[in-house]
Amino acid sequence: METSLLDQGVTLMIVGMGTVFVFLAMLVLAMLTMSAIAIRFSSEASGDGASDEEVAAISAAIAQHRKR
Amino acid sequence: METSLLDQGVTLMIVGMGTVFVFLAMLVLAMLTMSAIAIRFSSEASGDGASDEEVAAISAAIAQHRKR
Amino acid sequence: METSLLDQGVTLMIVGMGTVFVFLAMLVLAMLTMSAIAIRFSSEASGDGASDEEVAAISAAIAQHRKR
Amino acid sequence: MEVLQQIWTGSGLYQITGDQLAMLGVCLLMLYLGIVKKFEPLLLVTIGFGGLLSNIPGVEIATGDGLLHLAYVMGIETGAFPLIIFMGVGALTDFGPLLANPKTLFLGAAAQFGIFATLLGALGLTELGIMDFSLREAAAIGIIGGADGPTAIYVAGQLAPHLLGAIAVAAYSYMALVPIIQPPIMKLLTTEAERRIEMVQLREVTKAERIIFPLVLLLLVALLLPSAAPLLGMLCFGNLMRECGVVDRLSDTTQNSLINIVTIFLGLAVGSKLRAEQFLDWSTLSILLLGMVAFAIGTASGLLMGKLLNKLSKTPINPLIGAAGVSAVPMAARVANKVGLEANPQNILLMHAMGPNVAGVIGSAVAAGIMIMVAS
Amino acid sequence: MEVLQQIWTGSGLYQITGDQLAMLGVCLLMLYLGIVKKFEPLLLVTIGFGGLLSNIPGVEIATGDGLLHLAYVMGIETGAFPLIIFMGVGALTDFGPLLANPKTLFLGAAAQFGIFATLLGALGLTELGIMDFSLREAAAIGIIGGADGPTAIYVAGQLAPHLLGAIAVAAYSYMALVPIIQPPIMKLLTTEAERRIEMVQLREVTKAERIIFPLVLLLLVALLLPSAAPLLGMLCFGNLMRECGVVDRLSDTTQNSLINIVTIFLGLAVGSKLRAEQFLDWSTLSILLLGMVAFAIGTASGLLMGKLLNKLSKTPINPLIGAAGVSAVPMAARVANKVGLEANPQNILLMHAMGPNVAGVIGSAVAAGIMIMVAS
Amino acid sequence: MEVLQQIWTGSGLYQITGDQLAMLGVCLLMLYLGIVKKFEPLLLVTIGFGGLLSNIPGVEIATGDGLLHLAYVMGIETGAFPLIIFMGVGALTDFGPLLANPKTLFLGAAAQFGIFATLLGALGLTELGIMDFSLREAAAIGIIGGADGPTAIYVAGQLAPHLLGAIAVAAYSYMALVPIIQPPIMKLLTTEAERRIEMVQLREVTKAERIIFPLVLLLLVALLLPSAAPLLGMLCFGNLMRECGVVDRLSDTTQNSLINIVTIFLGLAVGSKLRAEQFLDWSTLSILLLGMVAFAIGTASGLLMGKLLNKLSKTPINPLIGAAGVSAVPMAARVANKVGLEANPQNILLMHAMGPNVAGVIGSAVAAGIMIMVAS
Ligand code: NA
Ligand code: NA
Ligand code: NA
Repeated sequence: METSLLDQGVTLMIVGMGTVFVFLAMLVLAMLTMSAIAIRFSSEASGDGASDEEVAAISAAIAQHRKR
Repeated sequence: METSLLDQGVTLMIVGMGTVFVFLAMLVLAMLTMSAIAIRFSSEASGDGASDEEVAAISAAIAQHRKR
Repeated sequence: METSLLDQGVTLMIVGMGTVFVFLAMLVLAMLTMSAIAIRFSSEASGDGASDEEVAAISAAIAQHRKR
Repeated sequence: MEVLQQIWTGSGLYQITGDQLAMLGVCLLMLYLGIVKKFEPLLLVTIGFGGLLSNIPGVEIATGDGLLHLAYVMGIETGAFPLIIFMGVGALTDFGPLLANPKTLFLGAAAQFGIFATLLGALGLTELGIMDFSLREAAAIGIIGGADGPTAIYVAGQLAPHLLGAIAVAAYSYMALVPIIQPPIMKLLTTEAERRIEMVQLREVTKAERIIFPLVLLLLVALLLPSAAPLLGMLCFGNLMRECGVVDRLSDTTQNSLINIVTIFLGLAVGSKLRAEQFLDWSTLSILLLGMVAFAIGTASGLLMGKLLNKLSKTPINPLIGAAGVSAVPMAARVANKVGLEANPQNILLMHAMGPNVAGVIGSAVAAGIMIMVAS
Repeated sequence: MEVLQQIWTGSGLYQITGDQLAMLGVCLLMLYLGIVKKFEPLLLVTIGFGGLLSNIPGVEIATGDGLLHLAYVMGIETGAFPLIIFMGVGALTDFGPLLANPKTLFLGAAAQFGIFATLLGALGLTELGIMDFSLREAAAIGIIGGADGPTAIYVAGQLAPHLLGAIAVAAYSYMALVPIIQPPIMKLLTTEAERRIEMVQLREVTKAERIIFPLVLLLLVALLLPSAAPLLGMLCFGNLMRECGVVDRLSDTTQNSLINIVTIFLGLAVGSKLRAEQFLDWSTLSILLLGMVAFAIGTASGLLMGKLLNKLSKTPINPLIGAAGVSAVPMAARVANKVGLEANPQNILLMHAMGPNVAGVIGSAVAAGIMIMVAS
Repeated sequence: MEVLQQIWTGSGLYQITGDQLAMLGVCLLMLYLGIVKKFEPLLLVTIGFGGLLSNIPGVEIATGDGLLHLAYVMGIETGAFPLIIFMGVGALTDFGPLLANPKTLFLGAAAQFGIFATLLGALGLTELGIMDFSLREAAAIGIIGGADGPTAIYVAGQLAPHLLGAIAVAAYSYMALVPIIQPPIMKLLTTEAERRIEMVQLREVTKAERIIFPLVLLLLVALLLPSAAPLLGMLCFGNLMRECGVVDRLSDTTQNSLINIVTIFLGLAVGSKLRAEQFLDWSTLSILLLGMVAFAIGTASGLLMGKLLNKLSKTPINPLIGAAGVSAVPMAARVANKVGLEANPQNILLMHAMGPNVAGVIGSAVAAGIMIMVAS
């Protein structure tokens, strides 16, 4: 049986919105993981036992440095 | 009868210079009309009953502003 | 008789290095000649009987001027 | 005199049609909106002028070997211009607010509902016998709801080149009209209390995160949805040049000379599709109507997702920033900020709205990838 | 050794012809004029160097797949380069002096007589059996009298591509020689009293007039002479970007990077037409002679129209500014100013001469439109 | 659901091959070297990212009508991109140190021995049956020893386009590794006393010499080796624009916008040759090995010529500057300076090393000309 054009459209809508959400959800996951690693790595690189304040200070310093 | 190349040239010269003059003459007319409207419009926009001096002052101010 | 690929390579190496050296040697000659003429010309242009010191001073001045 | 005859029959006065006159009027209106009203001037001025040139009768400029047609063939048919613009957008975009608050990506996802709803609308008009759009055409029309110019031009160039003029004009016009279209919908769907919500300050984002982000995004595209790779790949490339800090001269040129040069020729090339015989058509009218619907639905679904996220999230989220998920960077974010300020003069939402705003760019590129894969 | 043989037969010393040596000399002369004498350096340096490259024997650079030939095919044959340059000229041109004193347009009209007189001269040489020019070729030669580089290259590329090298060289050479060619004619045709005439200060021009002017010009072209629409359309587009004030980043790029990049490749591409086998020809010599005549007649007719206008006008008009009607922007206006200062040290004609100067650009583009319509 | 099936079979996860994954790793490594280690970032970042895009499965971007493939066809196959880069290099290069001390040209000549030794090495591997390189391929591989990116890309594009990816990656990688490859060889082949040698200050060079030099070089090329004319001609053109002082606006654009735009697309286009099916091959591995050998031999022969020249010359010559004769501008000159400083903290060799450094660019372009003439 031929599917009507409208049926194709409905399918595309459901699949499309689904894909958009799945893709962006995985991007959220990837970003959270990546940020966690990046921040951990930055803090380790900046010496042993960097406290949270130090991390924040470094982040701020980097951000400051970026404002060229 | 075939027209000679030179005759074609003479025709092209007359028609060509004619067109150039007609075109630029119409451009002169169009510019004068356009300027009159633009200046009138500027002066009206700047308040009721703008005098000639006001128009001149506004023109000068706009020109001044243009020199960024 | 077919020349082997390696023989072709050896020939290309000898001819190639030869050409590179001949070309750059001629460029050295051309540059020395050109510089001699250019400096002579500059010194003549700057007045009759320019001494070596004057040439040097002019060269320096030109170089200075180039540092815009 | 034959020559005079030739000049007369060659003149515009002799050849011009009513349709062409109408199109000259439409293009002058676009220039007026761009120059006087400052609506998306970079595009409305170039497209409008390209449209003027294309509707001059009897001259080969938007057809054959004419400059505008060459720009169209070389830049739009190949997809090169929108992709280069996307590279420039990447070089101009700061993904920092998104990195600081990744869950705003969901706002950018929700707002893409406008795209698919419009696709469905276009197919519905066909089902009703009012219009006659194919799936490809409907998909190209839907992408107007993405509120992103280069994405719309890229998709239309791939799926429905004969509708490109109308789609591009609709996309840029509604992007320009965002400050007029969005506020009523925002006030309708949110309560005064919601609009007053203040959000916590965004954390600082490290340089490493900024550099790695475009690579993570590209790899995700490569693994999940390769058909979105051209658009998102160029966006990521531009952004990597911006953030990596070692190719600043390339990044500067991309953000300035290169994007400007391509914008000029992209605008003229799009304008070459505004020729009266192509543009003055019922389909154009329905595209303009559907585009408006797309924007409204996208705004609404972004807002509703904002309300949901506010309920689910530990930190408060002002639903207004959901409206910025349609993209229309940076106008939609500014509108969200302005409506927020009206409700609460201490409420600076601008940076918070930039997250969903750039998420909307990614979201509509993903939607474009699906459209291109399924419809072609 | 075969390889040495191959290098020797491949060398320039083995292959070079006397004609190629002569052309290397001509091109070095062009570089000398550009660099040392500062005659139109932007074009003489690029064209001259392109000519050097094109006359190196046995290398494919100005032919086949060579870079210069590609630039010629893609940029000149299509007309793209001169049109983009015209857009840049529009973005660089201030039409204020013309808007303040529109009747100077008649000076720009009169000076185009040089174009048509030269066309007639070329046909006369043919009639006399000295040369053998077709109407198309004669028209392309005549346009040298327009004293406008991109217009000459555009018309020659359309009507007589095989003469493009000679026509471009003639056009730029005489534009460079304006300070030498014009003053004697100016002094011959005007009295000391006329040269002393001081003109009233130009009125200020509003921003609205500046923005609307390119649109008015474009619409007039569309209605009267569509064949001039590519050239004048791009000029108007560039000028609209300049004046509208909302696309400054596009205008800046057009005035700098874009026009510079295109100038480099335009120059090299024109230089690729200076190959000995094409350039060293009697037709080149007669083109150089006719081009000189064209300049002289254009200057003279501009001056005579200046005298007439001075008689007819209520406000005094110094006939010297008529000589600026040949275009050669801004050199001709500077020459008018200089000759005026010699007669009257208080007489600053520069801004007054800019009006006819830019009018000459419009005038020769109109003449080009007629040529292209009638001769093709 | 069919559509879900279509999305799944279209996804990267379904389609990707192990080879593609490996290439994604290689490209990420190039990005790492470019961004974190700052090795030739302008090229490693653009080539690396182009390589990433090219190895995304199932998307037409480095093939067919894709943007990267178009850039390859239009920019590399025609030779346009490397020639334009060479023009930019000319506009960026100061030949002053070379003009002040022309005999350093011999250092630039000697260092080209690496090119021909590597060619011989590639043919030797073929003779031994290990590899199967033709003369054209061997010549293209040899040019890696020229240590000059655009020259390598130009020659590879002409003689062995299928090896271009590997050759370009090898050339830029080793240019980046110059600070690691060269110092041990420098210390091995020179004595401490030689490295301590101080050189007399360079004389000032007049403006006239600077202007005439590119013309002298071009004429010599025209007469002796026309096949090197495209490369050296564009180098000379760029340098003439730089030095002549009358076209500064063209020179500025060439040094900035133009070279940056072309670098971006050159990098992406070269990256399009890093597709797994082309790149992952034994020939790539042997090219990387041979390239390393080429660099080492070029460095050594430059140093030995430096020692010879020091013996023959009236003024002392520090042999270290011979190593800069491989090109790799300006890195090799900096390395010579650094190694010199280690031996004698008062010894500033940088300007002296710039002479052989730019001589190396000329030398490898001459070698390229011979290769192209003989091998094609
Ligand atoms: Na969007
Ligand atoms: Na003119
Ligand atoms: Na080299």
